[in-house]
Amino acid sequence: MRRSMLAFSVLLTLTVGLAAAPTGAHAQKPFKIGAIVPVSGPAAAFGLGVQRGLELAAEDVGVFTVAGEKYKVDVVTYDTVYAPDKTVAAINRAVYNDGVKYGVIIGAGVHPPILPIIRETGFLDFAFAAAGRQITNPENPTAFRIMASSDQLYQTYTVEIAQKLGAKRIAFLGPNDELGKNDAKAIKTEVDKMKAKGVSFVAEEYYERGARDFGPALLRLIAQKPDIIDTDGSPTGSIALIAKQARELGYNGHFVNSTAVLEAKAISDIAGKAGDNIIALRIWANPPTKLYTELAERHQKKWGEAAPGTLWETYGAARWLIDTIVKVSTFDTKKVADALGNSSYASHPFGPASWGGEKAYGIKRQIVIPIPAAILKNGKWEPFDVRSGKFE
Amino acid sequence: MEVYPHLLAQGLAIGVLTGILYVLVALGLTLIYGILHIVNFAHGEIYMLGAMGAFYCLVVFKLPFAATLAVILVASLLLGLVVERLVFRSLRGQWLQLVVASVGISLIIQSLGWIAFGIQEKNVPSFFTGVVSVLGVRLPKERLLAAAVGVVLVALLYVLVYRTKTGLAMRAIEEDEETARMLGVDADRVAALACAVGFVLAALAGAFVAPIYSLNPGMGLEAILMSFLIIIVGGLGSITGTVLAGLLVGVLQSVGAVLLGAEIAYGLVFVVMIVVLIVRPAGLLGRA
Amino acid sequence: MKRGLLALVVAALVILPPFGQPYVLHVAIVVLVNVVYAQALYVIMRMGYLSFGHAGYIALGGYASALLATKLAVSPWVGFLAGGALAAVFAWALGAVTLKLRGIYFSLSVFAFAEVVNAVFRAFEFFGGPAGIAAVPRPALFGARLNTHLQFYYVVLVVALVSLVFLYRLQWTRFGFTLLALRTRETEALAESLGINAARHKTFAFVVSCFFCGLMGAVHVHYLRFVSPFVFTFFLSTDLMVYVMVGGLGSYWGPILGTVLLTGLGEQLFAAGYYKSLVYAVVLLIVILALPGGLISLSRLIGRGGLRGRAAPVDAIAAGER
Amino acid sequence: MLEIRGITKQFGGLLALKDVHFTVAQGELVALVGPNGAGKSTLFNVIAGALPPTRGHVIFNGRDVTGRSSHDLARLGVARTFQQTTLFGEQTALENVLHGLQRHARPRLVAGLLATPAYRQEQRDLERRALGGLEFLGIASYRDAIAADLPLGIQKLLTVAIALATEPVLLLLDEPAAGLSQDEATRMMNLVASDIRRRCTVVIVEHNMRIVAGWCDRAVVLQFGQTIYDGAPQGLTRDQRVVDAYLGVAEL
Repeated sequence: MRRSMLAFSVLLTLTVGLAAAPTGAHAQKPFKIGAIVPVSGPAAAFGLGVQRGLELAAEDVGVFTVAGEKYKVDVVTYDTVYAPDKTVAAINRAVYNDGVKYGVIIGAGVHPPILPIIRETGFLDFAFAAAGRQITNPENPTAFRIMASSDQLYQTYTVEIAQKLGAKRIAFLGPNDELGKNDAKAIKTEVDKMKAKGVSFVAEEYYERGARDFGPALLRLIAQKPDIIDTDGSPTGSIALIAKQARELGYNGHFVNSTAVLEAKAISDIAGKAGDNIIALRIWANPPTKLYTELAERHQKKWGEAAPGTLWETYGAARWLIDTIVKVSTFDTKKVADALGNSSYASHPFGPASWGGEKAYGIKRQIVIPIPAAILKNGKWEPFDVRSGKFE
Repeated sequence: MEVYPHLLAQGLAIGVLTGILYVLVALGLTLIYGILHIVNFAHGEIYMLGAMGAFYCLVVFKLPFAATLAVILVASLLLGLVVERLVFRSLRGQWLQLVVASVGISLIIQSLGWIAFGIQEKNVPSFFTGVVSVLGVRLPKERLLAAAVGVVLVALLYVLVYRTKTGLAMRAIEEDEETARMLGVDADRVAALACAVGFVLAALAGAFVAPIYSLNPGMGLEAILMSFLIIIVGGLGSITGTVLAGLLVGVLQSVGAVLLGAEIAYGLVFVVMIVVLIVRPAGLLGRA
Repeated sequence: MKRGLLALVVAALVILPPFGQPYVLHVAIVVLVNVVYAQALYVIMRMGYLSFGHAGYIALGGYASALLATKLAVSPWVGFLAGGALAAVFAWALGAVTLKLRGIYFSLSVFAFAEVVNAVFRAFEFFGGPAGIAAVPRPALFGARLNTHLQFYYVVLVVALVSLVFLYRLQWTRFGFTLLALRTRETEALAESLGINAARHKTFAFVVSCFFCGLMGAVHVHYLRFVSPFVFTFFLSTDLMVYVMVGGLGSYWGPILGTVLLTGLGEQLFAAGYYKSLVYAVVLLIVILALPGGLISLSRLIGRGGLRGRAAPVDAIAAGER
Repeated sequence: MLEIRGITKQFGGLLALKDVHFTVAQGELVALVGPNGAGKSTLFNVIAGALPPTRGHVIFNGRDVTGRSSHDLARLGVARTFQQTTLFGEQTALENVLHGLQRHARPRLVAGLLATPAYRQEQRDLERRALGGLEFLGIASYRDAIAADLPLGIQKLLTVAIALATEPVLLLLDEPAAGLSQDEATRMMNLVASDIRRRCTVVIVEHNMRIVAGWCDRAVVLQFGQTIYDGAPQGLTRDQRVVDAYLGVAEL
């Protein structure tokens, strides 16, 4: 009989796996929103910001009724560790196992493998991911970008910053992945517009994501004597090291970080004074609305640390979504998506919000919210400019 | 893009400094492989623990520099003895199990690191800030300090391995453990010591490199991948080989970047690795 | 008796799925894919060789099929075999050089190969660069693209069963038996003195191992409908080693048991990110230190006796060369 | 049958073998004799193909096989045992001998994969022949024991059984009696001198004079890599150079 033990255990495991039971229900019916984000590993800060933004939105919404039924928001987190195959596993589990039809997904790099699943299942994806047309286009009607896209940021700010600083030579240093290659094209098109005014694109280098020594890449770059180095969406750790090592190599111009969410204190810890003159887009030096400050304080009280930069845009998008669902009184993602795309929302933490991108992407799925810029001076953000962020 | 001599000199200087850092990081790995014939996958994580130790001692507990070093030294020594006693010794001779066990240890330390670390990038304040400029070539002081420490540690290691009785015993059990045992060498004690010294080297490397590169629990993986690269090129178990390979990779990467751009230079390093493997499978100075 | 129960398991794998939800099918697909990877790796681990870079061969298979499908509109059915073939060709070319090395030198040389493969795919736009290749089509059968989980599950099941049966049969051939003679430098010299061409046997074993990795890598990519340099990473190589070691080297069933349990376990701990690898590692250490033969040795299934029902003894099989 | 013509082997500076000449006729039982480090095992490895010579030729059955790999030589009928009694330690005695039989069975991989009746029949034959090999050495009762667990005496017999399984024409035994008790050595040598000799020509490496004199037709003595005696074993004790080599030159 002992021979059967192994075959039996294999059979048992597979059967248990095959018939996993769905989860139980609460008093009100749960309206599940997924946070398909990295909550461990290097990009954990981004993921936790999204998770907590959804939780704060759930608290503020409380109970809401759709088609006569009472619902309460239930935030479900899936850790993708920022890896493509893990994200596919997460979306499969969310959509098919847990019945989740709405969610925030972080990362331009992890979107390609899951967009087919989003198209097939109609999953309403709030993409917290830069890049551009690859995600928001007519083939993916239920994919929205809830942060400024790369094209939007570069169109809004590249010319503006160059003029304000009187910069003539612009260089690019980005991560060696889809984000970096895509944003390099975006900045080059913008810089070309200023050719007449003598502004030129002088150098382009890429670094391995998570690299620590930027000496090799910076050497060539700094030899071109740039006035501005655009560091694309380099995360806090990377931009701090880039600034420090660039100053060590004698560069004292400005840095522009477009799509990333930067933490001032961490940068000044790592780079000290070398961190000054980093211009970060999408960072508010002064809170734009009362709601923005309130959320920051609630986060500090509840989790005991400063709020990661992804908190506010997630909160705003979630509140806007639930308002729309209540208005159209259905959970059908196609209907909600159409209604959402044509609606606007006044109480987004960044200010009045609407959707754009009809001309650029062929569909109104790109959030249009005021885009701030801040400049780092001795460890604190100072206001640099605020643009409306309009985007056709 | 024309390349003028100043830039090449700067590239070379950065390359040498970075190369010494690579040597400092890979040193512990080479020693443990050389003496115990174990490829310690957890080497990167001990390096990370050294950096985390430096952070918690200096920043959180505000210990003076000397005390921090002492804490890191003792902690890594003990950890080395414990790991050797509990894991490595019971698997002596079972090469396959040893390697996979060290993968297990590395996973445990790394995941505990991420769970305890929280989400904020942390950094160890460096003792030497600023830059020294020599003939127009700018050398960051903290890297010079780390390089100096690297040179000192390499020298100490040479003295230990080639000038002391324990070193002789270490080389004996490297050559042929049974014969060494028969000649009265307490192989277990020497193996434990070698493992402990390997751990100390990794932890010190972490402590001195942390100020330069900031730290997070994932830094161990980068360190182990680079160290693998270097011991493949330099030759397993050969300290001289590691020093040569570390400098070669450092210079190749930065001078290569000046001439060809960082991306291609990064690829170049791998091409060198493959060529060395085919021409001299045991690395420049290793023994197959 | 054993045949009967085996048939029962296979029958369950064939009949049950239509009743399972899509997510469960996803889990089953991931488990089956990893089982074949682990079983392919086992072919050389049984021979005393450890590879830190098998993910490189899996990536080769995946990219080959993805490129053929997206650039030349070659049907995935051909792509699967092309994936396996390409991995096998590289294994044959590289095997000739690296298999002369033993122990850690071989493992590191395969590691180096995997890193180069990854770097090349990332560097050149033709291979999709860092963004990778998206919109990799599913295979079509009788004109219909197999897009649902259930349909593709059966593709994975068929390929997996064919691979596992082949690898099982291979182990009981004289070739499979001879591989056991090449475990250490000394036994290899003895085998050579008995007329066994060790190099040819080892290279062929390596080619078989990489063929099935490439084949299943291609199937995996068509399931994900995407491949990038960040899918088949160094972590996959180490995970596979862990599955085989936890399962046990002593028997054909070891890697299957290790993979099913750990991948299944991994799915349950899903939202736990780094807690998952913590649990993996703790289970691994306990098994290696307390149960050298791996979980399979618990089942005492492998009896001793003639060549037929025989496998290598469970204990010191892995006392490989330094 | 076997001719060693001017074999020299150099390891870097060390001259292990210097211009060695001797021949072995069909059916002879020759002992290769010499103090430790005289180059006996090195010469064995050269003959068996494990080690290419620096200079000189190995002629086997009239064919120059210098530098051929050991598995080629095995196919030509040269079998050997190892000084360290190398065995497939993790497998049973029967399986050890089966490895020896590999040479005869065609791989027929496809048939193996399909486990065709003919293939299975061939396997059963191989197993029977392997069992026969064990019986020939009188160790059939150990067929299912793990090789590494066997006592040294039995292991020695097993190594001979493995080598014989390849049905060699020339059998090179590296110190078959080393480490054995008095009567075990006698039993081994009786076996070698009687049954095994009938099946193939045997060359053994031995430094125990009593064994050389007792069973061998001829002795070739090596010292510092050179042949200093080649003739009947009885003449060994009377040859001055051999005595000096063994007992060391008596200092005045």
